[in-house]
Amino acid sequence: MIKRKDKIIRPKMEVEIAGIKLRNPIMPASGTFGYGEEFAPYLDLNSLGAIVTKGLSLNAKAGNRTPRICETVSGMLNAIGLQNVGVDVFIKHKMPFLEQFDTPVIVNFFGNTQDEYAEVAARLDGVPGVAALEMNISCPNVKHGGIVFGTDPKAIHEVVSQVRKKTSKPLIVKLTPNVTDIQVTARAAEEAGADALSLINTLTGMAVDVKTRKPRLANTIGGLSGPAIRPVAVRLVHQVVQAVSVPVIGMGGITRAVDALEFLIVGAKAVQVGTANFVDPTAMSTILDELEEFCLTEGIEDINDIIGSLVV
Amino acid sequence: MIKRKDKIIRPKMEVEIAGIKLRNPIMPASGTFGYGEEFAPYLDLNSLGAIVTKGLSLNAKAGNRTPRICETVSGMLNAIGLQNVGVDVFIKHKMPFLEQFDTPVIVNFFGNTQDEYAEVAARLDGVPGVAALEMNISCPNVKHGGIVFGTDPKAIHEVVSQVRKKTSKPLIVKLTPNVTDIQVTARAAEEAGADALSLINTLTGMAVDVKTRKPRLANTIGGLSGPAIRPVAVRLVHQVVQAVSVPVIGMGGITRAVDALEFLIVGAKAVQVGTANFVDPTAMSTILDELEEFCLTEGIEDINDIIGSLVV
Amino acid sequence: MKNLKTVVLSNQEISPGYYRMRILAPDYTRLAKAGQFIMFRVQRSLLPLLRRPFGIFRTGFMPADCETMPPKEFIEIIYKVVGGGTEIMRELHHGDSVEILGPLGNGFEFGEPGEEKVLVGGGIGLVPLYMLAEKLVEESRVRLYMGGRTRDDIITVTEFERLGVRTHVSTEDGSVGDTGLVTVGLEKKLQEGGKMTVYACGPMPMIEAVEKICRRYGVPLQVSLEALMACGVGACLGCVVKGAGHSDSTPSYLCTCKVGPVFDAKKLDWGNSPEQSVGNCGGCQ
Amino acid sequence: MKNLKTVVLSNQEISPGYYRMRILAPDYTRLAKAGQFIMFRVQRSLLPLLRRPFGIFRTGFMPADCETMPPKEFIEIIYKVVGGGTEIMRELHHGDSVEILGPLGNGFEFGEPGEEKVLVGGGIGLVPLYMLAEKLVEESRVRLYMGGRTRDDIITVTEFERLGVRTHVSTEDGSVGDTGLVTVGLEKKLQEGGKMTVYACGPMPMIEAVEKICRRYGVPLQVSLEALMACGVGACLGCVVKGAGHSDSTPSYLCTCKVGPVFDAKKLDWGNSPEQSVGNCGGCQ
Ligand SMILES: Cc1cc2nc3c(=O)[nH]c(=O)nc-3n(C[C@H](O)[C@H](O)[C@H](O)COP(=O)(O)OP(=O)(O)OC[C@H]3O[C@@H](n4cnc5c(N)ncnc54)[C@H](O)[C@@H]3O)c2cc1C
Ligand SMILES: Cc1cc2nc3c(=O)[nH]c(=O)nc-3n(C[C@H](O)[C@H](O)[C@H](O)COP(=O)(O)OP(=O)(O)OC[C@H]3O[C@@H](n4cnc5c(N)ncnc54)[C@H](O)[C@@H]3O)c2cc1C
Ligand SMILES: Cc1cc2nc3c(=O)[nH]c(=O)nc-3n(C[C@H](O)[C@H](O)[C@H](O)COP(=O)(O)O)c2cc1C
Ligand SMILES: Cc1cc2nc3c(=O)[nH]c(=O)nc-3n(C[C@H](O)[C@H](O)[C@H](O)COP(=O)(O)O)c2cc1C
Ligand code: FES
Ligand code: FES
Repeated sequence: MIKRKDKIIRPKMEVEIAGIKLRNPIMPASGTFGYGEEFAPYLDLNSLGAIVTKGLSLNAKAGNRTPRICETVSGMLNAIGLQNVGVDVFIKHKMPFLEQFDTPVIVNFFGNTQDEYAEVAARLDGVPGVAALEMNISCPNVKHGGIVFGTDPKAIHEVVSQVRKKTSKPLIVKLTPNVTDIQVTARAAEEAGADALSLINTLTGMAVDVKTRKPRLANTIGGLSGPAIRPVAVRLVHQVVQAVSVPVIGMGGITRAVDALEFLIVGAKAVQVGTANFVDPTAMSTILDELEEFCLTEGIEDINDIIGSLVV
Repeated sequence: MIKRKDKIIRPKMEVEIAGIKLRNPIMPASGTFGYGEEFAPYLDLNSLGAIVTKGLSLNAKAGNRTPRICETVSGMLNAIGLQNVGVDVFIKHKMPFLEQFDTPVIVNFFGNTQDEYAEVAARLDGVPGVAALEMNISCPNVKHGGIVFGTDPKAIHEVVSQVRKKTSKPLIVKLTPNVTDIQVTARAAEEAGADALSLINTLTGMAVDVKTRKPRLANTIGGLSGPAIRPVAVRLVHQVVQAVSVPVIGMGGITRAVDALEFLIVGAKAVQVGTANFVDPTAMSTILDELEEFCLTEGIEDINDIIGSLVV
Repeated sequence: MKNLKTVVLSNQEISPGYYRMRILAPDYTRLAKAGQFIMFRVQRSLLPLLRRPFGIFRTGFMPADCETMPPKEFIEIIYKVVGGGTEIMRELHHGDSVEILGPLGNGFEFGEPGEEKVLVGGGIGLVPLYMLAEKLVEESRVRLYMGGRTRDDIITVTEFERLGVRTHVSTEDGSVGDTGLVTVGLEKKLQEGGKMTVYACGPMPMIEAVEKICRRYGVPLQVSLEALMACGVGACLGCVVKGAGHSDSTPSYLCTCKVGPVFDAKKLDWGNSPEQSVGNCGGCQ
Repeated sequence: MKNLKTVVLSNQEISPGYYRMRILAPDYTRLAKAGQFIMFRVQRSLLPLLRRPFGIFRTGFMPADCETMPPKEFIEIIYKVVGGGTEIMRELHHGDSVEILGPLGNGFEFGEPGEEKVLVGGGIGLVPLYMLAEKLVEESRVRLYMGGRTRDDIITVTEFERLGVRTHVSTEDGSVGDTGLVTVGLEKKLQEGGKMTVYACGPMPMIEAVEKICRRYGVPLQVSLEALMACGVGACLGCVVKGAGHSDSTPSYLCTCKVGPVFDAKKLDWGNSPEQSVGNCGGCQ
């Protein structure tokens, strides 16, 4: 127990994932934090556990037609279509900004084919300042023969193995929630060499404008994120933690420290904050304050004591 | 166009599902409307399209330990554990009440084994006043060798075929959303003889009390329902409508007529209202009023003109 | 039993964290029985989604705004701010729209006339006992043992006294009344003997202690329980408690909203510790 | 650019369905440029989840409540009630807490001093033009063509007149000003010739019509666009519009929140009908 009467001992917040030391378990979710610079006016990037950048492809990608977003009950749908500047422009023009900070940079990426995945990973491999790669196999917009990459354990095993060969950086594989049994896909990624897993990506969803009778997204179908999906995300993280031995990064609908704690308690080593950054660009700094406050009140000296502490 | 200056012509609301004529497309979702009698003080049961009763098993079932429910952001989790009076008590003590009304009664049921499914269906087959059976193959609480019945196309085909043999009543198969490809499970049910499909049952979810570090449900995992899940439900109904030729009943997070309309527009022939009945026992009557109002304002003479009218 | 779209008449903090809300409620003086509750819709929003259950503290009439009109019927609830829903409720003002479903559930049995009646309330658990006391004082001597953590948790006791109820207050920190648990006074009373019925509402540990004492002295007990509720009308089956004789092989679950919230203690299973997380009734927060 | 936790100073209906809200906003008189916007957090709830974007109508100072204090800086927004968020906003009162992120986006270019400036506003699209007019009248003659469906949609025109702006009003139903579309007057003006710059904000069909006319007469045009926005800071990429030269093979998407909301018309793609559903700016509801 921390003696509150004596001088206040600040709880230890450091966590380690696949060999990367994070000063705390809070980081943004890919695609909700741009390339970091968009949030610099609002947030001290040196206060975060890590920075996770928008998903990169081999070449620049224009993304989908609009409308691309739509609000839903306590959530939002998006079908951005993975618009990004491409891996080379990122390395040349976006990394220098990020290297100013003393915070690990996790670079999210994807490909339309296995070779493209491997090529992007290869190009990022040598880049100094890139702490880890997060491989998005789960975006509902990336189709492969009509099926999402990350729903098929065989496809996962192949593409992750191929990427694994191309990079010596820690490799985080980001899983899709839109599967019957996430333990199967999680194990496929682990066996193929993932150093860590992150989840969840968005749930596939759709909304209709009842006046025009058109889908609210030009793409008809999109990804649901935000507080609405949190119970599904917590359940999936719980299941994955039980199925694998690599560390797990949890996310889905986190807006407050209590939300982050649900994921840590079921066993996530760190969490990502997504949609909440849109609602409030200072969200992560509030979450960090609340998390410290929670540890102080509950007498928790080290955040690692919370991780996986679920009582069943 | 309806001439509003002349006398107001009330829009036609009748729909037909698997040979059953419904006076309108609004009915409760199983497990949220008890055996009907609980809502009689609040709602005219003769105003509904149909009445759908709590899931029945062969023998009475006590259900799970408590806590069984927990509120989430714009939704709720439940792990009731299918507590019910059993098929025989239902027939003897609950049907007489329901037969007073001029509204088709759809009886939801399940089994722990294939034989049990078949036996419950058989017992309901001869019962006058039962308009159709809704077969719940999707409850996350019903495990079969550790796996949910309704996630495996083969298991679906077998159990639906077996039930099909035991009943001459229209058979509605209720699908689980917790699958990688709902078109596959939908087709399995159709091929095995389902006259209609209904979806979605609840999404599997979980919540944690961060102070006690215990799951909020005694059962750890439960089913997420309510407005939060609607985008996922609309997407799944959209996909199923495209995959099968039998009629589809849509549900998931409906609280207002505009919500119901999303499902009808993507092609559901009728909809079920679940969690909203808890929030407001008069919810369905408000939805019916709003639906008529919508048709009048939009100049829709027949609700069937809305069904499947999605513009893509 | 109906869903009433109505308005708040007043909403005031009566003790730190405790609020008393008066709601316009036609027919409730006639319909509401002691021990019943309402499901309160905080606002026409989907967040919070579910209604919140609150015991009916009392019903009454107040003068209409204009003399030629009949007096207005109201109910009062008293609530403790414990979470999201009650946080929003505290902000409600005179004239704000709300919806209440009720009166719901089964109320108290009044026992034999003449015998002494002993009420035991813990914190906010006092709420359903007031209408009971109003009724019981007509034919019986009534005594109230009221407990709380601190003086802040001791609410509306003077109103019980005005009914002629003999009150005994105790707090855990001794800030008012006796120091200690409410059950100490109760046990002394029961030791004295005599025919009586006990009525208890409060945090689960208090109710369990009361039950043990009453069983020991063979005194009939009615308890008012809390449970997590989604519907309040017996449809969701979320609010069950274990009935007497419950076991894993012959389970018996009773709906708190329908069979309860008031139960004859003999009808419940006291063997195992209670499963249902019973909200935050009283000082147990 | 910062997230400001602040309070509402006033919030009044200025025409049926249109509200003007004054918000305490330190530094905004210095920071805010004509054409910029804020992201408004309706309430600290998760429903509605996303902030709502609103143009800054004007900034200013008002006397503090007490004489020894410096005057208070404020911004004003004018909004039309169109859905869930604005429905909640209309209920806000003096003193209520709100959060605003801003000032965001790029504002108007002021063009060459001396040449005539022609503003075209449709309904609520008038909002960002007021601060522009304040600036332009310093060095140029300014004319405003203001259109709406009915007289209810013609807002704050007298305030433009007080700045010395020559105003021309038209409504579709003729309830005030000329009958017909706002573009009729604009086209006449452009026919007269002379060096000028046009600035337009309003429903997309109006903006497209204005663009066609300006292109025909070779007059430079700046437009302020609306788009569905999640973040307002260039992170979500939800708010894009097609840039000039956009094609399926060489797509060009520009963020309305970062590159815009004000665009030089030449930088945009006018070939296809605009894809983005542009909310409910003005009479297009
Ligand atoms: C029959 C009955 C009568 C009640 N009478 C009163 C009363 O007179 N005065 C009073 O202050 N409280 C009463 N309660 C408890 C009251 O319902 C809860 O305190 C209230 O719902 C909390 O809402 P919240 O949104 O503020 O808290 P939440 O943020 O939802 O939760 C805070 C805590 O309250 C509990 N809680 C939440 N929802 C419920 C629910 N539906 N039922 C029970 N507990 C819940 C949770 O377990 C949690 O620990 C009664 C409960 C029942 C079942
Ligand atoms: C840069 C910019 C400046 C704006 N300035 C003003 C202004 O000064 N005054 C004014 O009244 N309105 C302005 N708008 C439009 C305003 O943001 C929307 O009317 C408002 O967000 C609607 O919120 P709601 O919750 O009431 O409606 P909702 O229920 O969310 O939706 C109603 C309609 O509003 C549109 N809408 C919803 N969210 C947004 C959004 N984030 N951005 C754009 N449209 C949306 C939807 O397409 C829908 O048709 C501006 C929009 C932008 C992008
Ligand atoms: C607008 C938007 C864009 C996103 N882009 C990406 C992306 O490029 N790569 C990726 O792996 N995930 C992407 N995601 C998914 C998020 O990283 C995250 O997994 C998801 O939103 C759930 O978290 P949340 O509920 O906190 O938002 C995106 C999400 C949103 C809302
Ligand atoms: C408390 C509760 C009990 C339920 N019981 C059943 C059931 O017995 N059988 C069944 O098929 N579905 C059951 N369901 C699922 C609902 O019928 C419905 O599919 C689901 O709640 C989604 O709809 P909603 O979001 O409108 O609630 C239950 C749902 C809830 C919330
Ligand atoms: S609260 Fe729903 S059954 Fe009691
Ligand atoms: S609103 Fe998010 S990028 Fe413009």
